[in-house]
Amino acid sequence: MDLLLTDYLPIAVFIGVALFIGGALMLAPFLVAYRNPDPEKVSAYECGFNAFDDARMKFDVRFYLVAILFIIFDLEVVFLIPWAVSFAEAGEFGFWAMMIFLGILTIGFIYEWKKGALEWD
Amino acid sequence: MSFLSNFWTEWGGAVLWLAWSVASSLILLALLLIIIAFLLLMDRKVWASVQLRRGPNVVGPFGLFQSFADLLKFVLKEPIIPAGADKGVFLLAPLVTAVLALSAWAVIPVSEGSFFGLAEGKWVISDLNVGILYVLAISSLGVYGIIMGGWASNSKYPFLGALRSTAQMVSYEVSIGFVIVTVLLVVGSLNLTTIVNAQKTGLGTSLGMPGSILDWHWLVLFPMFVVFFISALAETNRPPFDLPEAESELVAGFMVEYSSTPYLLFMLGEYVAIVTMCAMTVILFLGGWLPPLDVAPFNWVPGIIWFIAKVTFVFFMFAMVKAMVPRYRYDQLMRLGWKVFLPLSLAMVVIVAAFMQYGGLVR
Amino acid sequence: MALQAVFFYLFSFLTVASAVMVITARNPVHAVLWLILAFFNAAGLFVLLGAEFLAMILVVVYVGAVAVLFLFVVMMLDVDFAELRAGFIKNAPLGAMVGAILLIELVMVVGMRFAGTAQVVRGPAPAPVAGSTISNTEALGAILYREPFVFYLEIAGLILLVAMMGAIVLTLRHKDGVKRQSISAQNARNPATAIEIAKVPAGGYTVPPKAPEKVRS
Amino acid sequence: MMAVLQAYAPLLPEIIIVLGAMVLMMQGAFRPENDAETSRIMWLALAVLVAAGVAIVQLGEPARLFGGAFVDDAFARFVKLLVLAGAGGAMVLAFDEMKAQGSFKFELPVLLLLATAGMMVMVSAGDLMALYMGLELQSLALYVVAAIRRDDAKSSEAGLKYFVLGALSSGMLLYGASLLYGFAGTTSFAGIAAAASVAGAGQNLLLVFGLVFLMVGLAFKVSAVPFHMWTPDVYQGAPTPITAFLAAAPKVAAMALLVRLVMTALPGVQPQWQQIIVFLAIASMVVGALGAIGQTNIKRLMAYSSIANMGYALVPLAAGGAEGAQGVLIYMAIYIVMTLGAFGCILSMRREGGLVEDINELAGLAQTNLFLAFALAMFMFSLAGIPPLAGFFAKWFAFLPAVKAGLYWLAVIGVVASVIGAYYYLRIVKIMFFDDAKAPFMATRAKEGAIVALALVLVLGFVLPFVASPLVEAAGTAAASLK
Repeated sequence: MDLLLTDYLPIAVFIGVALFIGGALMLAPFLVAYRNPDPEKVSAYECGFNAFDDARMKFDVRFYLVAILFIIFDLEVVFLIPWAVSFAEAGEFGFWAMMIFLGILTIGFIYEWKKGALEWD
Repeated sequence: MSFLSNFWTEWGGAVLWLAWSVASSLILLALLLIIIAFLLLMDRKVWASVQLRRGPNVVGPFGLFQSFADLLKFVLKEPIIPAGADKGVFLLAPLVTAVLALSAWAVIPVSEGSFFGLAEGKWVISDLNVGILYVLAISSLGVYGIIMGGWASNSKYPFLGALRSTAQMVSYEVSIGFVIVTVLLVVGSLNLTTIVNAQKTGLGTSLGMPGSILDWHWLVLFPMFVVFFISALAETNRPPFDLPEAESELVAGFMVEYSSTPYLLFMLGEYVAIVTMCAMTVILFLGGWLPPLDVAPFNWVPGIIWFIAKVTFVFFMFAMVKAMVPRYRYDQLMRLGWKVFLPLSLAMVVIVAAFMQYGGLVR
Repeated sequence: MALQAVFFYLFSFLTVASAVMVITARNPVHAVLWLILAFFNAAGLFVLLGAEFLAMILVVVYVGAVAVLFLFVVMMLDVDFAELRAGFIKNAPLGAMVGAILLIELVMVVGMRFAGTAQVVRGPAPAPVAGSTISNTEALGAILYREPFVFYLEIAGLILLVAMMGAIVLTLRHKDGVKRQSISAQNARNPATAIEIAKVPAGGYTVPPKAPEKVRS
Repeated sequence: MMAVLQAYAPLLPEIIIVLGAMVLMMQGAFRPENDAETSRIMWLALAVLVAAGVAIVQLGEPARLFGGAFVDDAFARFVKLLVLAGAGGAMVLAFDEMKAQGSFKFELPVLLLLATAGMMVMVSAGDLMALYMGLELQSLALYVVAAIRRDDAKSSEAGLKYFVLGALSSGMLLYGASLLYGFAGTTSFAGIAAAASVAGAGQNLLLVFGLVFLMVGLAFKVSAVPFHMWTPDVYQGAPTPITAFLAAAPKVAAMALLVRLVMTALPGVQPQWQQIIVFLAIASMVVGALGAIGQTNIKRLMAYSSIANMGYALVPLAAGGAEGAQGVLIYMAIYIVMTLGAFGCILSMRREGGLVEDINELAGLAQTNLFLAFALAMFMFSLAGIPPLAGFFAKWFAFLPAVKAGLYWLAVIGVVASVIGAYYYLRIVKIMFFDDAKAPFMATRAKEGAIVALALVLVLGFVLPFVASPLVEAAGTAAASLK
């Protein structure tokens, strides 16, 4: 309750105010600016050509691989944060526990590297 | 009348509190936006100077009001929504970018102590226990505006730009995470105020210069400082990592189809994110609002001034990088993120931890 | 307390509502965006519980990473909406049944609580010591890296390792004929390996004996 | 320092496997990728399994680590040895066939090792969290392995189906686990047992629903009816050696996990879980037997066969008690041998174009390859439960505790299902021995031949007291150690 009132409610208010400012800016030209859309103007930009097909296409699976690897390392960071904060309490045991954890993931990292998953081609 | 007085006795506190919150939010946002307007001008001026141009110099003295003129111009421009676009998402994207970027500022402390002597006043909207995680979370959400904008435009360049941008931001976020972990190891708290105050003592103190610039983390964690600075450039799509909007390849990337204030909101979000990153650099590595030397003329200056000065300095660095370094190629960008920064920052986490465990480096 | 209740119901309602939108949205990208909203509200619920760290992590990991992957996948797939809807209708009765069972169970469990037939066999739930200033991140860190949780930590590491391997085994393909930059090779270049000085006789020409070693860039 | 390490000695088998997997992963990453190198890594992986087996035999006193999350007792050791044997056998089968299919990657043995490590954690789990982590480690590795022929639509589909349904079952399991946690306030089996032994706990809905969902999740993993839908498709789609792996070790581990869960965490509510187990057993036996009848694909047939076998293995568990657990262990041990043997035969059904999976292609095998026909016939007889083969004794030890516990009708249904099942097993024998011969298969490869021969010896020789009694005794000791 205290946490909510002192810490998070002001953030909610702040975001609300930011949203209001952003929304006002967004809305302004729709109210005041001159609008005269024509088919050429609202067509997708393609260096002057008409678009051949739908712009949303299949793309390289590599982007997906990057996203997966990112999730894994992000989780690694997530495990590191409480450890870093309570480093003193965790003690030597905690230190080595984390070193083993990092070691396992470093093995994975080396594997990725050698397999060429980190190369962009 | 009795109804009114009842209302006040019961709800008065809440209403006052709300009014105060809204007011302080408004003050912070207004100041932030004004400062950003001038930083934007500075960006252009620095860039121009490096290229031996004069930059904007027409609106107001030295072009000081250029950004405000730009704002007016954007508001009066015709907003175009492409025919094939997903309207809702198309308009949501810039709003999300701008609001998310702004909301990071709710937890960034710009100074310490009470705000002009007001009892309720603090130099931060909310001094969150997990402040740094909040900023990390907000910055990890930055991709959404771009991804949504790129997808909703239903046009090829925005789509490609959004893809590139996502992979790029995501790649550098990992290093940022590891850098933050090293700072946390040294400080032991997720609270941003505590992180700044932890820099009151440190290497400089043990060298015989207490409360000095040498105490700040940039010195002890120098490699991390560099990694963080460069990753911040990549995370905010700043040159030399501005591939998502590389004008020579993708015209303007995910912003191709945007005009008027939706475009303005994207730009605004981008610059707010940059300033947030500058502020984070200052808080994590450059001692926040602490004076560079804890001696007479320096510690007279209020913390907020130091903070703004430092942020401006870091922003100046951002601008200089933009002016001087050519754009990276995409494979080089990914290589730098995954094969240089990631192993380097991971190794630094281990080294710093080992030093703290066995090398007598105590917090 | 009232304020907390207001926020609880707000977040809960939005979570459920956006979850409903996730499965009814026509466009899979919209579905993912609704899912993100659901994650945010779940994070809000964590905040209400005082679990700040988990709330932030939920946003960082699920919204900042997992949902990005979802968006990628959804954008990459050529989803046939009509077929999807047909499949939905075909499987709806089964899904509805499972959902109904889960719902009934939840109602029964909650109802049991109100009816007072729930036996409390366990001790009181662990609560923070009153007045302690330890943040919940620290509290988490204090138990996660020692016995017995260290066991789970290391297994979690192994699971992540398997995930890395799996992603690479299943998706990594190398294109043929890609020229890669070797920065070490570039830096190792020196005049001796890169250039050759040939004497060209006056009025004649010369053919280099061998092409200078090319460094790919 | 040493003292700290010494305390973790009971983890040695797991540590050997995990370290072995990581070392082999590095070897694979740093050495050129070719079949010879992968073969070497496969052999080394087998050596790692053997080393882990030796470590298990050498372990000292039973122990509990990590607050009871990791239990090292006779039961865990027995099942771990079974798991290692199953994994090793399937790995031997994988050599030549994966090479022939062109998907011989060094990741395969590494993933199989990690899956094995996951199974060992499952087997030793004394805590809901350890249960879940072990299960996920195992499943995640197996999802990847099932889809390892990523350019083959069937293999990818199998991997995807396995993954989606596996994730669903994990969700069920977690839901159940959270309800149980809500009930007991702890995730440790001992704590749950204490909370569940309070009088009237059986009426607590939290406990009952938690129990149901946990059972559903585990039933998915052992592919007990009605949660068996994925089995035929995955078995058919996955590369055959992988199917052999999926059919052997993970089933044993999941079954052992189920046994440990109900025996140590929920002894107080036996009537409740007994109903569920009885239902699962009957449904699996009947559906397995009936579903197999129309099948023409031998891998699908094996899928239904394994569903039915899980039903039989659940019969003694329904009876409960040490004898019931013993029955399950004996059944699973013999099941592994029969399954690996049968898959060894299936992997020998090769013509020029690769593996043949249609049962009718077996026609007249007795005339072209008598050894293979005889071996497959013996495995089929054994699966049908015809004395004096091992399968008969497996069913004997399975039904006996049920009869003793007064579950006569369960045993009767089991026998009836066995008779129905015998029909399709015997049909294969008939096709092999009495139909007109088709084109002969290629010669059986040495590694498959060895597995088939070994399994054949065990299946035929189980009747000999010096083969049977050590197993029965060891299973008895293992079952007795469940507390």
